[in-house]
Parts: sequence; C-alpha cells; structure tokens
Amino acid sequence: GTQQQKDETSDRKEESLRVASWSQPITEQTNLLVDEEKGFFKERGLDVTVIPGAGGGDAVKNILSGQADIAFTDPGSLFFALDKGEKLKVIYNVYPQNVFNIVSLKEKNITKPEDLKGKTIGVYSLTSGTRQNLLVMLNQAGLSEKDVKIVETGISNFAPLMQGQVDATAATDTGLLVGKQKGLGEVNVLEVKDYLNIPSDVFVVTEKTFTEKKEVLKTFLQAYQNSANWMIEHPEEAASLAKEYAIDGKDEKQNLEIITLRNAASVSSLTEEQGLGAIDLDILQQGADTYEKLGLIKTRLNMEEAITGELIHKK
Amino acid sequence: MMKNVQLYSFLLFIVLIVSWEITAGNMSELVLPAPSVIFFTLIDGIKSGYFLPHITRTAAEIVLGLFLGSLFGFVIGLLMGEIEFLRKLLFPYVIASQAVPKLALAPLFILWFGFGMTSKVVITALICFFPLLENTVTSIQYMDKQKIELFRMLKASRWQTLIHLKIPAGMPGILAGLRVAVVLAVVGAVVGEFIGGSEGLGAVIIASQAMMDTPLMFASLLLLTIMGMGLYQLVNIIEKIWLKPYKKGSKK
Amino acid sequence: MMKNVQLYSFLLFIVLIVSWEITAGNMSELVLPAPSVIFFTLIDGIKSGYFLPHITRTAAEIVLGLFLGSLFGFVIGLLMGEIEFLRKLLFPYVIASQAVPKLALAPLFILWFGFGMTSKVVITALICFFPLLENTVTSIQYMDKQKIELFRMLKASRWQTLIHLKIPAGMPGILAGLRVAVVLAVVGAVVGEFIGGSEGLGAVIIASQAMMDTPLMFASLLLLTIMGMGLYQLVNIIEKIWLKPYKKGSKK
Amino acid sequence: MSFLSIEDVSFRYQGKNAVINQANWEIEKGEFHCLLGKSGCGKTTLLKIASGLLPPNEGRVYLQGKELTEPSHECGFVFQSPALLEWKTVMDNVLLPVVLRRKTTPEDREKAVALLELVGLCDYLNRHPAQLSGGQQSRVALARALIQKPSMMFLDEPFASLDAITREELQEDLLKICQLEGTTVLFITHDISEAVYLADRVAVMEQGEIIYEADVNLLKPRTVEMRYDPNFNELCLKVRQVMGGGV
Amino acid sequence: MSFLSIEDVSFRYQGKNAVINQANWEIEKGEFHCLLGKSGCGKTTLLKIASGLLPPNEGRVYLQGKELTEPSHECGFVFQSPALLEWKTVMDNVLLPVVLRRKTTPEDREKAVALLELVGLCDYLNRHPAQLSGGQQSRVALARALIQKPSMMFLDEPFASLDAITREELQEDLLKICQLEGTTVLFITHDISEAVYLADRVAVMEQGEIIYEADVNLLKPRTVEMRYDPNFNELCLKVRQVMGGGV
Ligand SMILES: Nc1ncnc2c1ncn2[C@@H]1O[C@H](COP(=O)(O)OP(=O)(O)OP(=O)(O)O)[C@@H](O)[C@H]1O
Ligand SMILES: Nc1ncnc2c1ncn2[C@@H]1O[C@H](COP(=O)(O)OP(=O)(O)OP(=O)(O)O)[C@@H](O)[C@H]1O
Ligand SMILES: [Mg+2]
Ligand SMILES: [Mg+2]
Repeated sequence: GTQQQKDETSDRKEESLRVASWSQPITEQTNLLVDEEKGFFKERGLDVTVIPGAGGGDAVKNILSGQADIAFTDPGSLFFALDKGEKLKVIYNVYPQNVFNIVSLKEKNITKPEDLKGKTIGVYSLTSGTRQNLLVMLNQAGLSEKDVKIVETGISNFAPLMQGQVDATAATDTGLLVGKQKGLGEVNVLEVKDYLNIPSDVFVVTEKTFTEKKEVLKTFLQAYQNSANWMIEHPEEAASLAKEYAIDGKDEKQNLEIITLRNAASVSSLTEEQGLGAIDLDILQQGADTYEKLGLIKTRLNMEEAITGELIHKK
Repeated sequence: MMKNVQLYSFLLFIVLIVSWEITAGNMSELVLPAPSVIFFTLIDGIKSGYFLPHITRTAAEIVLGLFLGSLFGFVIGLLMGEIEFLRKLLFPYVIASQAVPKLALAPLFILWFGFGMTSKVVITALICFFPLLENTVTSIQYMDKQKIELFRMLKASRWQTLIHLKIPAGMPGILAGLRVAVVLAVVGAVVGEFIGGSEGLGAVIIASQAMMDTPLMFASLLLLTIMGMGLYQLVNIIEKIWLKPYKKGSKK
Repeated sequence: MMKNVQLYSFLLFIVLIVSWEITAGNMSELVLPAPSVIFFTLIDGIKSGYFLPHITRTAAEIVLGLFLGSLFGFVIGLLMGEIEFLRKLLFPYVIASQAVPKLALAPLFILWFGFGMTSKVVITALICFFPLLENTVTSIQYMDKQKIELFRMLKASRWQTLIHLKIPAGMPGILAGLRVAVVLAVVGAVVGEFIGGSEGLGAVIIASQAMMDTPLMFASLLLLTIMGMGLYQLVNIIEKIWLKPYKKGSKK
Repeated sequence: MSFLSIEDVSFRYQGKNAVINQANWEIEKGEFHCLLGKSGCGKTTLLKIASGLLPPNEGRVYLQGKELTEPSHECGFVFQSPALLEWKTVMDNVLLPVVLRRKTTPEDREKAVALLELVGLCDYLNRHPAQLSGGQQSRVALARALIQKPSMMFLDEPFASLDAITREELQEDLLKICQLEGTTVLFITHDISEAVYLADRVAVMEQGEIIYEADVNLLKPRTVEMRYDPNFNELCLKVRQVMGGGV
Repeated sequence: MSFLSIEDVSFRYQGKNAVINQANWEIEKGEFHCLLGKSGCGKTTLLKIASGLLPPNEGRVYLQGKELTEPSHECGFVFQSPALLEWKTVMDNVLLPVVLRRKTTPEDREKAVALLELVGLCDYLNRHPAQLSGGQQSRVALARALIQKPSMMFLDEPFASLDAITREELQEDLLKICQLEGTTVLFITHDISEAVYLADRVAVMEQGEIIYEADVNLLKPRTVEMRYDPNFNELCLKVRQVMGGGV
C-alpha cells in the first residue's frame, strides 16, 4: 500500500508543514530531522520544517499564534493550554512511556516516594516537565509540594546532587544516562512511570488545523510512524546521522544510547496492539485529573474531547 | 510645546494600548493577552497580596545588586582609568565576565553562592557593573589639559585630582553609565531569579510560563518596567541636583 | 612599566589557569571542568568542524544585530538628544524595552520575526541599542556654550551643528557606549539563540547543558569571550584612529 | 537708514540685575566703531545682542532696516575666547564657515592660506588648536571670521592676547581689509589707543549704559605717525577720563 | 645663589623644532621680572619649564639651589586662560589651593573674600564661572593664585583681558602685595609699558631665545607719574625696537 500512496502524492504539489518542537534539534528527534537524507516526509509530498523552542509551552504557543501547525509538546503544557480554554487536539502519542525519574545518591537511601518527605529536590526549571512529574509522583505517595523543598537547579541538575546541595533531583532517562557517564556514582532511581505512566510527549494541533488539514496531518503521522519505525529498526544508522543533524550529536556512542532509550519510550503494550502513536485516553484523563488535584489547573478537563485517534494509521 | 508633551505622551499611550487591545483580540491569550486582561491580573495580584513578597524580593535584589555593582563598577573604573597598567591587565577578565551569558553559568553561581538571595545579587551586580565601569574609565580620561596642569601646579595628589577634578568633570558621562546600569540591574535580578529562584518576579515569570499563564507573566513584566522607570527617574533627579552648576551657562 | 604589562598579564593568566586547574581537579567535571579539558574540547570541536557553523551563525547575528542596534541607538539617541519633546515622549518605551527580560518574550519574538535568524538579530539589536542611545543622548547635550554660539553665528543648521560639532565633540562618550554595546551584543545573540535557536553558540550551550557536556559549554563560552574581546578591541582601534586629534594635547 | 541700529535695548541674565540698560547705537555702512569699558560692564553682552545671538529683553536691533531676531548670514563674529574646534586642523577651522555653507573649492583653500599668511600662521596649517600658543589661537579665530567676507563684523577683543608688534600689524591689516570690502565693524577692545586708532567713532560703556561717544577726526587711512599726533593723545586722554582713570 | 635659575634650557614639543633654545635666566629673591616677546615665541613654554610643569629636553632649572623636577609647593601660577572649575562657585574656585592642602578655616574664607574684593569681584562670590565675563574670570584666577601666598609667582598674561583702568589698579595691587610678602615674580605680558612699569628687569624672547635683557632703573614703589617719565619712555622704545617694531 505504501508504494501506491507514494505515487499518488508525488505528483501533488509539496505541502509545507511546520512542527513546533519543545527543544532544539536534538538526537532523540533524529527521525524528524533527517528528512533530507531519508525522505520520510518528502516522499509523501511534505516539506517539514522543525521550529525550535524552549519548552513545551513554546511549542503550544507557536501553534496558537499560527507560527506552526503541529506542536511536539508534553501533556503538562497541553493541560495548561486546555485549562485556559484553548481548543486543541492530541493526534499522536510520541512517547507513551513516562521517561521522568527522581534520582538520589545511594547513601541517602531514598527508595520510595514517601522517603522524599522533607527533602530538598532539584528540578531543571520550574517550566520543565521535571517539576510537574515530580509533583505527580509525590501526589501518588500522598505528599504535596509543601512536604518537600523544590529548588531550580538549571539544566545541569546532577551537579548540585553530586555536590550535596540537593538530596534528590528530578530528571529524565536520557539525563540520567548522561549523568552516569559523567561519573554520577551509585544512585537510587524512582521512575514516575511506575506510579502514573503519563506519556512524555504528544503531537498536538489546534482544532482549526485539525479540521482544515486532516489529510495532510494524516500523511504526516504516517510518515512519522515510518520514521519512528526506521529509528527503532536502525538505531546505529540514526546515531550516525544524528552526528550531522542534531546539535547535541557529537558523540555517536552516546547518540546510540539515547536513541535506544527513546525507542523504548516509543512503544507500549498499546502500540504493540494498535501501532505506533496510539493514544491511551484513560491515562491522559488520569493525568489531567491529577493536575487538577494538584491545583496546577483549575478546571476539570474532559480529555475525550481533546483526543482523537482517527488520523493515526492503525496496524 | 513642553506643556503638550504630557498630552502627546498620553495620546501615544492610548493609541498603543488600543491597538494592542485590538491585536490581542484576534489572538490567543496564551500568546498575547490584552492590556485590559493584564491590568486586571495585576490589580487582582496586588489586592490579594500575591505580588507583594515577589516585588519586595526582586526590589531588594535590584537595590543591593545595583549598589554593589555600581560601586564596584565606579571604583574599578576609577582604578582602571587612572592606572593604565591595571586597565591592560584586567580588561580581558572584565570582557569575559560580560560576554558570558549569566544564565549559562547558573550551576556555578549556585555552587558558589547558594540558592538564596546572594547568587541573585551577585548576578545583578555583575550585569550592571560594566556600563558604569566603561563610562567611568572613559569619562575620567578626556580631561582638559589646562585643568590637569592646574592641579599639577597645585601639587594635588592623584586622589585629590580624582575627587576634585576628574570625577566632577566626568560626572555627566558617569551618570549616563549609571542610567544604563539601573535598567540592566532590573534584567539582572530577573535573570538571577530564572536560575533557581522560588521567590521574586523572575520566578513568577518562569512559573507563569510553565503554567502558560501569560497574563500573569505580562503583569510581572509590567511591574519590572515600572521599577526600571522609577530607578531611571531617580538617577535623573540626582543628576538634576548634582549637575545644576554644569548646566548653568553650558546649556541654553 | 608598560613593557611589563604583557608579562604581568601573562603571569596573572597562568596563575588563574593553574588555580582553576587545581580547583577543578577536586570537582566533578559536571560542575567545573578543568581548563585543559575545555581547551582540548575546543580544539577538537574546531578541528572536526563542529563549531564552524555555530560560530558563523552567532557571529553573523552579532554583527547584524550590533550594526542595526547601534545604528538605531545612535540615531534615536541623536533625535532624543536634540528634541526634548521626543526625549520625554519616547523614554518610557525605551526603558520598557530594556527592563523586560527578552527571554520572557520568546513567543512574541517568534511571532513577529519568525524563528529564523531575524528574531535573534532583533533581540541582539534591542539589547545593544540602549547603552549607545543613552551615551549619545548624554554626550551631545553637554556642549561648550561658546561653540554652540559659534555655530549659531555661522547659521549652521541643526543638522550641521550635529555633524560638525555635537557628534565629534561627543565622540569619546559615544564610543564608550559602543564598547558596552558590542559586549552586550554577544550576550544578546546568545540569549536570542536560547529562545529556540537550532544553530549558533547559544544553542550549543543549551544543548551541551542538556547533555551535561560542561566542557563543551565552557568551550562555547570561551569562544563567545573571544568574540567579545575582538569586537571590543576593534572599537578601541577605531577610537585610536578617530580620536587622535582629541588626544593631541588633551592627554599626556 | 543706518546699517545697524540698536534701539532702547535692555538685557538681564536670568533673575539678575540689568546688564544692559536702555542702550542706543547706530552704525552707518562701512564705519568702524569701537566700544570700550571696564571689565564686566556689559560689552560682550551688548555685542551678542547686536549680532542677534541674544534676544534683548526690551528694545530692538535693526540690521539694514530689518529687525534682527537671529544671527544674520552677513555677519562675522570673533569671540572673546578663540572657540576653535579641537578635532580640526587650523586649516579646517578656518574653512569651517565655508564648509557650513557649501562645498569648498580650491579657491577657498587658497583664500584660507592667504588669510593664515596674513595672521602669520602659514606654517601651522596642519596643526591642531591644542598645539598652538594662546595668541596663535586667537589669530586663527580672526582668520575664520574673515574668510566669510562678511559685510558686518563683530569683534570681541580679538587682539587681547597678542603682543604689541603683532597687534599693530594686524590692526593695519584689518583696517585695510575693511576699507577694501566696505565692511562695517563693531569692535570691542580695552586698549584705549587701539580704539582711537582704529575707530571712526568710539563709545564708552559703564554698567550697561553708553555714557560717552565721540567721533574720531583723524585722517584715513591711518598711519603709524598718527599715534603720536596731539589730537590722538588728547582723545585717548579724554576717553581715559571718562572711563574713570586718572591722568 | 639666585632664587630661580634657568640654565641652558632647551625644549621641543614632540617631533617638532626647538621651541626653547639654550635659554638662561636668573631671578634673585624678591625680584619682579617681566618676559616679553612676539606671540608664539615660546614665553608660555619657558614659564612652564621654569615652574616645573614641563621637563626641559636639555638644561636644568634650580629653585633655591635645588633642581626642579616637578612643580613646587612654593609656587603659584596664573595660566594664560583662566582654567576655572565650572562646577564650583567663584568662592570655591579661589579656595581650591587651600582645600587641596588642608581643611579650610573661616580665616581662609575671609582671606578669599578680601582677595576677591581686591580684584573687584566681591559681589560675585556665589556665581559660577560661566556667569562671569572674560575679564572677571581672569581676575578670579589671579585671586586663586594669590591665596596661597606663594614665595614665587608665575603669571602668564594675567591682565590680558582687562581694560586699561582695571589693569592699572591691579598692577598697583600686585606690586604692593609682592613687595609686602617678598614674592619673587616671573611675569609674561605683551604690553611693553606694563612690563617696564612692573619689572625690576625685563627680557625679550624671540624664537625661543632670550635676545635682550635690561634692568629697569626706576624708583620703587612705582607711581603713576613714572609712566610719563622720559626714562620710562626711552626704555619702552628700546624694548619695542628689540621686538622688531618701528618707532
Ligand atoms: N551667563 C551669565 N549669567 C549671569 N550673568 C552674566 C552672564 N554672563 C555675564 N554676566 C554678567 O554680566 C555682566 C556683563 O558681562 P559681559 O561679558 O558683557 O562683560 P564685558 O564688558 O564683556 O566684560 P569683559 O571686558 O571682562 O569681557 C558681568 O557683570 C557678568 O558678570
Ligand atoms: N602642545 C604643543 N605642541 C606643539 N607645538 C606647540 C605646543 N604648544 C605650543 N607650541 C608651539 O610652540 C611655540 C611657543 O608656544 P608658546 O605657547 O610658548 O608661545 P607664547 O610665547 O606663549 O605665545 P603667546 O603670546 O601667543 O601666548 C608656538 O609656535 C606654538 O605653536
Ligand atoms: Mg567681554
Ligand atoms: Mg602664551
């Protein structure tokens, strides 16, 4: 079927599509960046531009202001925007697995969320997912923001941990990986996914884009699926291409490890069943409810309205 | 003419606000909130006392940082202006301290100065010290040769020449540096609070960005602008008092 | 004495580097990498061509932003210095544009100027325009009354008085503003790249932070410092050429 | 109709006593008038009012019948202090009035060189003002005023910092130039014999008022011998007495 | 041993021709010497060398037998242009030399007022220099030099911008003060009769060389009548001739 579709689209004019990312072009997004080389999108008549951003909020704002069509953002930013009454649609689940964790040095003996009580915990920045996921984790353990001291440590958040200025620090799996390489010794890791596995990143569009550009979006998602599959199947090739296309891709070995982690985060039991990008409504609804309970958002969100799986090419 | 300034200024303000309001109407509040929304957020925040601790904190950081930064800038400016040796010796480090974005050094600042107010004050001081330094160095160097000869003839020490000649004669330039410094101090404090602050308007901005509460962010920016303007005007008042004798006859 | 500056400067540099190396030895590379490590990272990055596109990009942004920013700062400074009406009218907006941290306005900048180089250039220009404006306004205001009378007597137009009197006489102060501006331009470009840049040294810094590649970050900071120093020295050279006649007799 | 006429002019610096008090003065075309007076009596102020630099608080100034509200194109001015631009060479300082009006031509440069030669500074063309002696600076200022060929000249103690010999040479030259071009001159000096030697008419000011005026009835062109003429000495003495000096 | 002695002094401004050429000069304690010369001949330069402001390229200057390498505490200087600090009042300008040495006392202020009265400026104590006329500024500079009671004074055309009457009054006052305090004076002027009237000894410079020197054999204290003394006139004429002027 793919071959046929390719032929159909190739005589159409190239459709341009702008993806607002939450970050700069980084290794974990290699599949999105190597279109020049691999042509996942080009072959389907898509001219994809990736707009860099500083956080998921930027990505959402960029689609709201019409600077981009698709936002590559985290559920937290999504919830916040929905809370403000914006009409958005989640169309694809990029990383169904939650990649956030709480890291502490072995000697602190923090093995379960309850142990965090009264501790100083570093987060990358108040804007980042690290803080929200930390709160989610605390919430699961019956703790609140008041029971701990959250400090912003900037992005090199393992340094204060090693220096002993914080007892624990919220991080991502890739962060932890790099941190370990940089000599972070024996650590305890609490993974958020063990408590509430809210997806890490999703593709979001405005309702307007959704209704007006359905076909293009469909094509895009299919191409993205292909590219993600390619990355899962050929991590070495992706790692070596990242050297050229990703800003942080200097070290091929490290690229490979990051890509492996991201590949793992891209699949879940649901995706095994339905194909990459499948969205789990329940878990997102749980996430939204938790956010509301935490006081991060004011209204109760009905995620059903904001989620649609109809654009995803099912298995 | 001058009486009309107020009028025109007011008119321009109204025009800008109205066109902003209109532009914002066509846009998501998350991207650009309308001035009216910002205004009500601000009023609410002030009434409820939400802003108070943040304003106090940021103001304290600005004042302290500005004081330290401009004092250092001025004193080191004097030293570097007077002693060519020091000028040549220190200048690369001064530039390095300025060309490096402070945000990038966050972990180091936290390591050295902790999470508390100190690191923010240091960053503020570091940011606002340069314009004062540069202007001081320059202002005390271009001196009327005749006056320098007068002071040499009167056997004034280097210190006396500074106090009685170079500083007063360079005052207009030094105050221009101070005006730049006060405005940069505002930015400095906020950037400091971006890096691991939990209180202060910078932290409010970051938090409001995280929660995508753009009106709150703009309200904080408004407060910062007001602070900056207040400080700037304060320097102007000082200047008016201090420089009255310069203007006598030297300006129409 | 002056021949020794180089020596002392070098000695100070060595002392600093060595003590840094020692301090860094007791510390995780994540917090403070040793200068030797930074140096090799830098050399590697340059050899492998990794830095080249980033340097080019950032340099282009700095140069363009600096050009626009200082041109605007200078021209608006002249206008505001000459016309009190404009000074009073525009000053609140100038302060507002400076007291607001640019980082907070990222989405707006992207909205208005796109996500390409333009938004970074605009941010750079916005950051470096203020010191030049302020110094220009100040420098062209304190004029020798006698010379102003001379120009009135010669029936020089306002424009001619600016060109032939106020600008040349205010040049030392204006150049001090330019020196502050060039250094701020470096920070401006990097901050611009923090806000969603995919190329440039600012983006490298952010990426290196995410990768916890502190040596890479410091190598980038080093490159920025070198750029800042180069620009600063350039202004000094311009000053030396331009201001030679001022120094004749007016300085020992 | 006089070339320049000052009518009932009064002036006070902000919030201060009157510096010029009901002054009246008329200068016919081509005449050379000298104004004398004690230091601080208001000579410079009156000159600035007459040239349109300062607006009088009361009274009017007419140049060729038109009321003067700002400096006129036809007037040249030599200030009491040289007021040279430090960043320009001597040559460029002299050419300044031309540069402000139009592009300079090679003739202008020749003219400038000729004038600098006249004031004895042709070796100093490329120097900057800070490299000149006090008297040399004031001579540059004089050359700058002359390059415009103004039809009316205001001179405020132009020779004050010159030695007797140079001063006398320049007096001759100035008289010659003015006669040649028909320039009308208002000249301030504190040297009585200089005033009498140069002027067609002298006036003495005291505390903002013109308290004495007299025609100088000496032959023109003046010669050095006239300085020893009894008429000349008598007039000098008279002026001295008016100014309050003893014999 | 002379109070001040200048020995074989030469000076050139950077890369230029010699401005002072092998100059020699001696001044005994309490003497009043006047230096004359055409504009630009090097008078100011020589004065700066004699006071220690400029180091000579060749030769030496001795003050009271000690070689002078920098300005001495005992010297006062009046520059050719007033060099007042614009941001200080007249009073504070006059007090500057005192302020730089010690805390001012009420006596210092009285002294300053007395000196300002002497130069005719007691109504201007609180003005700023920009609010004074040219001559008033130069009188403030004179008062500033006198407040130190220096044992040696260097005066560079201090009276150049003063009218004849004020100038004569100040000449008298200066002579009196110097006589009273035994001040040694080196005085530059371009007014020949002023030089002869004031000086115990006059010298004429030309192109950096002292080409003429003569004692003035007039009684002391000088009186106004002496200006009409034949001796006086003869000496003036002689100096004029040396300076290159005709009769
Ligand atoms: N800007 C000013 N503000 C106030 N008073 C002033 C100002 N300029 C001058 N005066 C006063 O006005 C009076 C007249 O000044 P003016 O300069 O006209 O004197 P002058 O006759 O030229 O004196 P001189 O021969 O010393 O140059 C003086 O008493 C002076 O103090
Ligand atoms: N800074 C300088 N650099 C170069 N040449 C200079 C400098 N200052 C003065 N001269 C030159 O040195 C010579 C002597 O200058 P000086 O000021 O001593 O003259 P002067 O006798 O005081 O003249 P005047 O009576 O005009 O004040 C002049 O020809 C002058 O051009
Ligand atoms: Mg005058
Ligand atoms: Mg001289």
